[in-house]
Amino acid sequence: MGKIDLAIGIGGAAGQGIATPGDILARIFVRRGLHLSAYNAYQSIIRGGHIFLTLRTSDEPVLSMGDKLDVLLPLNQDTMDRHLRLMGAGSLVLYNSDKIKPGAAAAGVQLCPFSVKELALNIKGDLVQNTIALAAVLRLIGVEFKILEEILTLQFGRKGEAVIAENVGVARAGYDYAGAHFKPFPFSLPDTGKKLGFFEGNQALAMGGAAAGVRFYCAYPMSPSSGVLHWMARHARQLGIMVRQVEDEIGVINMAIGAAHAGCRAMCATSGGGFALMSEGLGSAAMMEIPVVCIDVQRAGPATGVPTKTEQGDLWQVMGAGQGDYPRIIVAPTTILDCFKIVPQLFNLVDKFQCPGIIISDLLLSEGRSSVDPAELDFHVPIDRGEVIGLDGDIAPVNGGYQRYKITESGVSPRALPGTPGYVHVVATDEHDEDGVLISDEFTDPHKRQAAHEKRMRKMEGILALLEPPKLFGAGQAEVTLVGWGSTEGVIREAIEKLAEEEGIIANNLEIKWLVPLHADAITSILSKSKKVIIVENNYSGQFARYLRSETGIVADGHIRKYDGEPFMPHHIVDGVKKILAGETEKYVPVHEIMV
Amino acid sequence: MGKIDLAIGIGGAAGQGIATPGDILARIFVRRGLHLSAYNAYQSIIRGGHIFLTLRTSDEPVLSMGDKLDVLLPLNQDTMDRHLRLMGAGSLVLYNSDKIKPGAAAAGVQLCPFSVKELALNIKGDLVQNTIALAAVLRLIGVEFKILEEILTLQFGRKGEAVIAENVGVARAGYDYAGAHFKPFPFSLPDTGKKLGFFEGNQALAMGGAAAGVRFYCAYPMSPSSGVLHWMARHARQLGIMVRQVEDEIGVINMAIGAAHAGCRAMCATSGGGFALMSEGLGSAAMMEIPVVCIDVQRAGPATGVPTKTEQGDLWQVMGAGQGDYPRIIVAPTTILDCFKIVPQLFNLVDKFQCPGIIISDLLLSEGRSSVDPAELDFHVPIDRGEVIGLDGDIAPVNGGYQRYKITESGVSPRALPGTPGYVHVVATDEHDEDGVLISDEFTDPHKRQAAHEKRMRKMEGILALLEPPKLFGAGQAEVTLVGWGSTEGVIREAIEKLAEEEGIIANNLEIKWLVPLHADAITSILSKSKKVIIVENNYSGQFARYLRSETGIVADGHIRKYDGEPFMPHHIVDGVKKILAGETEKYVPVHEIMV
Amino acid sequence: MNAMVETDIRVRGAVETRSERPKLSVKDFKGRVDPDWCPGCGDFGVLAALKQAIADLGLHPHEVMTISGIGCSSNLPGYINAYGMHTLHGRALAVATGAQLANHELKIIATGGDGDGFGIGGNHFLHTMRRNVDLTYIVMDNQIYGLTTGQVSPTSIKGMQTKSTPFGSVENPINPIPLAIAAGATYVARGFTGQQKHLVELIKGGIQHKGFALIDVFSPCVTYNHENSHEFFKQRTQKLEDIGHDPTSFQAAMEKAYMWGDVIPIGLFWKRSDLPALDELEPVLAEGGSLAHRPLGVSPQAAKALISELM
Amino acid sequence: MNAMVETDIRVRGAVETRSERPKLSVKDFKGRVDPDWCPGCGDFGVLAALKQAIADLGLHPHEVMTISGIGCSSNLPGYINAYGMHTLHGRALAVATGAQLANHELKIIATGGDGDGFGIGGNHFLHTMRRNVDLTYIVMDNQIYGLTTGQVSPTSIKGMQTKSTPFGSVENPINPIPLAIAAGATYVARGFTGQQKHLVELIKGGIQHKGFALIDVFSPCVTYNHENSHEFFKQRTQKLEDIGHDPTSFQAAMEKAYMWGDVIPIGLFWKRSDLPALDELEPVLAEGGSLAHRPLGVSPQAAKALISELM
Ligand SMILES: Cc1ncc(C[n+]2csc(CCOP(=O)(O)OP(=O)(O)O)c2C)c(N)n1
Ligand SMILES: Cc1ncc(C[n+]2csc(CCOP(=O)(O)OP(=O)(O)O)c2C)c(N)n1
Ligand code: SF4
Ligand code: SF4
Ligand SMILES: [Mg+2]
Ligand SMILES: [Mg+2]
Repeated sequence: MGKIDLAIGIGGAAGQGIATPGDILARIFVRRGLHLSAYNAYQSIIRGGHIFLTLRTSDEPVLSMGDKLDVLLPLNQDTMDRHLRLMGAGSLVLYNSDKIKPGAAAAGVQLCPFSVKELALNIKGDLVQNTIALAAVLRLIGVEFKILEEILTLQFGRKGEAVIAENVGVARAGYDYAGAHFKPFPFSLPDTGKKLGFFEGNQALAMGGAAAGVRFYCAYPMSPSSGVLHWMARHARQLGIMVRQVEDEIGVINMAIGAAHAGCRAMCATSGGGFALMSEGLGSAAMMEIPVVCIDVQRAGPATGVPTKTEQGDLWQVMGAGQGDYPRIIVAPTTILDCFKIVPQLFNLVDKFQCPGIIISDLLLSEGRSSVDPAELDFHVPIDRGEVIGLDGDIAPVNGGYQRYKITESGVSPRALPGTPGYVHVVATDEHDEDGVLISDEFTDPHKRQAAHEKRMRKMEGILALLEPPKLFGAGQAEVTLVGWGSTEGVIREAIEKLAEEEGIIANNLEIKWLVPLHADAITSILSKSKKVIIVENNYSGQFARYLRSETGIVADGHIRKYDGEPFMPHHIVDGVKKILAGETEKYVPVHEIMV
Repeated sequence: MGKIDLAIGIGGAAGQGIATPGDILARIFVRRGLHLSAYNAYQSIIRGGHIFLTLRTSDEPVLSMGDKLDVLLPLNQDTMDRHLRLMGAGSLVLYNSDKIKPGAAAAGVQLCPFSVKELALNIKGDLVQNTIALAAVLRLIGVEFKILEEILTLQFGRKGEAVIAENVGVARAGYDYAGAHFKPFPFSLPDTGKKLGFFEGNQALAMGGAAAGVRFYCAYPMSPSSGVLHWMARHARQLGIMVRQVEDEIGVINMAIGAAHAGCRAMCATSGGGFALMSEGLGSAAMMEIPVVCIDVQRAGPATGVPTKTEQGDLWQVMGAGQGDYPRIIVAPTTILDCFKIVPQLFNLVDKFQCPGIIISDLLLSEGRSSVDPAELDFHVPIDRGEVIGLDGDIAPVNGGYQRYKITESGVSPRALPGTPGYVHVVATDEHDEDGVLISDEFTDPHKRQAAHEKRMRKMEGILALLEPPKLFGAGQAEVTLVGWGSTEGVIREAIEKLAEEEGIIANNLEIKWLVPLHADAITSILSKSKKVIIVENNYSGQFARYLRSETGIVADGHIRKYDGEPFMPHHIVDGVKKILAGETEKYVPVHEIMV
Repeated sequence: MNAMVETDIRVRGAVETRSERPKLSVKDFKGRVDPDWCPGCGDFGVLAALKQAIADLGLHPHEVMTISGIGCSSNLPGYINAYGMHTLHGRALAVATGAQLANHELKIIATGGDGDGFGIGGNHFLHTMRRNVDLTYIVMDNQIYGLTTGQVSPTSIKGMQTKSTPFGSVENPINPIPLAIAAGATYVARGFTGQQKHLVELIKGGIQHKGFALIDVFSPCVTYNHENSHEFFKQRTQKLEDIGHDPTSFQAAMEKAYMWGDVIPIGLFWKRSDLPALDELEPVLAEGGSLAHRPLGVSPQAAKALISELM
Repeated sequence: MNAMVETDIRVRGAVETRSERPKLSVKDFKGRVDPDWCPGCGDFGVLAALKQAIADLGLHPHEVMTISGIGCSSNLPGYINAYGMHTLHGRALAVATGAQLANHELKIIATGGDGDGFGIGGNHFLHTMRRNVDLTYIVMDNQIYGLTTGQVSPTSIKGMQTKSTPFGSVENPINPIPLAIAAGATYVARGFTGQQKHLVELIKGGIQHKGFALIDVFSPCVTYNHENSHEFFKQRTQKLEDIGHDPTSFQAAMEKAYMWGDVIPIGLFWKRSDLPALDELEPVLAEGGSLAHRPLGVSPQAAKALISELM
């Protein structure tokens, strides 16, 4: 991490207004060019419970939510009780002493009580405590008051001068009180001069879809995937995207398939249970050879499970989705920025190979937030729609001779969009001949069936050839290689830094993004050179470890797994690596210390 | 095979009445105590196309449909054209020369034309050719005419004396004509004195359900699983089983879960596409800890695929069904009799461990027919409902203290049936505490979540301990071990006989029945002693081979795969083993010679 | 009225006589935890009315099972002292049908939201109604997807602005009342959480009705639906009794069902008693006693008959 | 009549004028293979009527797409020279909605069976109707599951003996006509394959109707349904025109829809033209031109705006 590494935790009940100070802080950080990672731990209720937002900022990219908090803003007693015990020396806790009492704090923790009654005597409502706390934090990290003033002015703009003045006044009181009574951090939050933005993974996926030219997006709401729907709905008109909320997920995938066949790039998103309902449809897209992209944002399962908690538990579901063998592409983005970049890449692939593509994300990635350099957000991506007849005006009609499913070496047959004169044909989920005529009816024909099945499956070779093989990150020579997939990249890489700095253990990382088809040879060749292999994943049964073994035969030396709904923190991995290298266990399951 | 090994093929168009002579022959065989295996190759239409029924009988158990036909009864020209070229020396072909012309036959094939016009001048309708052909066959395999006479008398009983006399007369004419003009087989079909029956796999599964005490059966029709529904519907009243056809497969699994929770043993069946729709429900049964049994009768996929053709292509779908990790049992019966026996065993397991159980069958097994010794059909099976409160009258009410999901070492918590006073509780698909209260709401709790998840998953160890490990079949010392799963047992074992007899190659067989949880150690210890391992399976991608590798690391030396919709014939495996042992290939995909 | 219910409820073993049964009160039906609904959520009113109805009918906790899907409203089974199943989103009616047929001696009450029941659950809704399964189905209809933080629902009015329709929905909503009548439900009512006593009576009527009873309840979501608020319905709902209505008249029922504007009728729109419930028609249940408690296995004679079919 | 359709069909690029367009005949719509239906199957009649209707309307093969699920009837797209999708069992309407919105210049005709549409497909049926998607939906209603060799269907009459109900069905059937009206369909008709000309007109009317058109067709299964045969309907069906009917009257439509006995009405039960179809309401389509043919990608200005939201 960089010179600055500041983590702020804000906790309270749902409805206490945690989002607003969180957003303001995030905005202030990225506008100074600081990097950001934010993760919100919440529950499946609208009011009450315990919400805990962690915001971490640094002058270097922030890889995870980290291991420690520098500032705790407990908005209720419950948050104080849960988190104070985890605060360490040098940290501070800001709280409304009218309502909240601290317990015993560790040595070196600065307790910073303020009284809302005193600082904002005449102001009603609970939200004022948030404004004061926010102002106080800014004071203690050396952010000038005028920045907050500007933000409040903007925020309360519509409510008139009096409200603005009142809020600015309260903020000023909090800011000054903190300056007078508490010890600030030994740094002032720098301004790099550069400006970053920030977004959550779902937003990144949706924006990636827009960049890819998605013209049809449909979904049935399901946490933690609904953010994609919400973004799409908000931008539908502006971008000319048809956005539909459908009756159920079966309708979703089939509607997307219909739109895709008609010629739109079509996308949809859901979470595990909805994905289960889509699985039949995905196979049908492969059989009809229609390109479509589906996102599964994993949450803790099985069944309804823990809807607001993260997990990487759907890998086998996604790999096994639907009956029979069929070509498909499965990709797990490894960062929030990757969520954006992967979508156009995947669309080019599914268009080229006329098969379904699945993006497997998770709550951590999809609802987590990260800073982003606007220069990285390239909307001018290459678009390759594959072999499509009917997208431009000049098509020689073939008048009946057209074979939609022509058997080719690549397995790909040029497709024609409905509406194109001269290319009339029928696509079918029944097994069919090159001309689309069913071979499941009347005279089934094992030879034709075999040829059709092989034609489709041949696509997998062509796809693999276009996928970037995974690369080893970090030291070439290391004591241990940490293997992960998807969202664990950041936390693993931070753990690697910690292992080196704190334990003197040199580790490197192989993060797998393209899951199906898998670059088995490249992985084998990399891992065969590793001294030890430890697989890190956010599920119970080691779904990736088993898959890796099935495709490569590689048996890891150790496993670090977590399935309590919360994401890994760097020290969970550090602890696991130490224990496994010391031979104490082959499987390490950390206990999440923070009760969120 | 035994001294007698006779295979008869009857082919024609749908609607030509192939079933009746097939049934009569089958009945005659098993009533003489001869064994039988029958497989019908058909299409997804009601009239027309090409149907080909193979009936094979022997004085020893019949393991597959075999490699050769001794008798061909083509009921139309198409059948003659497709199959004559495959008939070998010593075989005979019986056909109506009024309508059907033979092509070139191999040396030693006896062509036996008969003229329906001559033998049955005054009788209308096409079915008379079937009666004549049937009578002629019986004559040539040395079955006394009176047996056919009895059957026809019974069959036409309701239509009156005249019809009976007419049909018996025609049959007599065909019987005598064959005696006078054709060379009979050098044996007379023996009568062992014992009586066998015959049934198809779906019937066996249904009867197994009845034996297990299934009280609730529901389904949505889907080939090739509908036979279970039809048997259940026919016997519903007689056996006191509630049988329901539901609006869709999602309704099916959820209705079965409701019935199971209320206290019935509940079962349902479907094929791949329907199973896809059930996958979310299966996970919910595991989460609520409700025992339920679901049968997936595989057909050729993906998507609608080839609805009347066989495949083993759903293994990964079944293993990955539903989001997240959850306990489940997956079993693939290896014979039709096994279909019967497995069901009560599985019900005892799912009742004991309160989780879903999945039977993975396929069209070959489920619509194939086999002789059965009635002594094997034991309906008096042990029934173990596990720990259930509320099945008998004497329960001490606990008045609110009851914990449905009590954390135990085995992972099993005693369940109470709704209606039982004093044990009121709520089951939930959301993650929940021991008392059933949600922990996904209000205050999620990673420690409780972890404990609940581990409790459920612990069941897998208890289940494995109760499953019989797979055993090696055949020679202890062999050149090659053929590994299969489910329905391939018979054909692999017949191929082993052939390999020994014809090629002098000693092979043995490890057939896997219990798939999840898998006896990985037992399998590893067996296969580590094998000189060569070849995996035989009826799908494209080697779904089992990949699974076996994921659980044991075993990499087979060769693969024999087939995915053209038709089942393996013994010589396909023989050829594959030869080629693989000779080092010509690692993967052998036979071409199905018979165009059915 | 209670007498009727008493005889309906057969406690396994002996049928308890009325005098032996202690009559319970609403507080006996308090669940293990308090609801976590937002303060002011209409669902509190449905829960209260349901508990009241069950207590009024003299039912005991173990004789009742509530079955829900997923949604804010579907959390209800956790808040009432009765057997309960909190199943998958949209699947309550399918599960409930299985449970009802497996043990038709239980009183089964399906509960859930408009999204759960009319959105993803629409197909089960349709078919459960035509089968006339003996269930009481209470829909907490807030015309929004609450638990997923406010998206359009099949009953959201046209123009409604939600997270998934920020510029207003362009789809026509479902009207559950005529739909239920056309699909074959035999007891079709609409309640409002602002009319507690009336709602209690509708629910009691539904539980007592032998066959499928739909009670669609305006149960306002205070957090995500600001169009169709408590106030909105308070100003517009009028009882069918007051308007004047014959629930046995199809035509009258349809006419009233389409009223939506200054007057929105609540009450019992439609009831027919001439169609038997599915369990009454199912011959397997004619022998008496719930399936769930019949002994397992096949008698030796039956086994013999089954085997002889194969010979 | 044709003129109207001609203007509706925009061929991409230039709009061909009417005079340039050769008028096609039924034989131009012959598919690649002949149907494999059982001889005598009602579905032949539907196929013939559909081809006739399309030819009559002056449509060309590439301007039409038929979309079906799975079933005997759902094989139809294979037998007509037009674009076609033979999708999953029950999913035709969902796929058709996607295709229609993606390219609203196509004439999309969904076809299938009673099991496909009212059984497993029931939820899409319901919601496609309420959305008033501009589709023509022809159900070949044989009151049986044909392709799976004869099980009960949601429209099978009570008492019907099938492979899954060998002692007779105990469930009440769905009546698609009132159900469709209550669910919000804007063109609701019933045809009979024994009345070809009449059927052709109903289908033409459906195709010309802007919005969701249901045409439920008695299309007897000669193999598995011996109750509801061609003869059965021949004796009972009467045209609404002959009986006298106003399809704009809700009450009249409902009344006629429930007639079932010696007289079974066929014809147009219900039509309303005041509700716009979904594509007409969808602002994204207002710009004109089908979505499928709009250029991909985001303009630099739009990209800038999107990014600035993050800053
Ligand atoms: C298969 C599936 N899809 C989506 C969801 C997400 N989900 C949970 S509740 C809900 C809708 C809730 O709306 P409603 O049923 O009206 O209940 P309310 O919260 O308004 O009471 C949705 C879409 C889910 N749990 N499962
Ligand atoms: C998910 C799924 N379930 C079941 C089936 C099996 N299936 C195919 S067609 C059909 C029903 C056919 O009935 P209908 O739609 O009325 O068409 P018909 O054959 O009568 O024309 C069924 C159940 C399937 N293909 N997919
Ligand atoms: S979000 Fe709406 S429906 Fe859900 S609890 Fe709050 S008020 Fe009730
Ligand atoms: S089975 Fe029935 S519906 Fe199917 S083709 Fe034959 S007659 Fe037509
Ligand atoms: Mg709702
Ligand atoms: Mg049908």
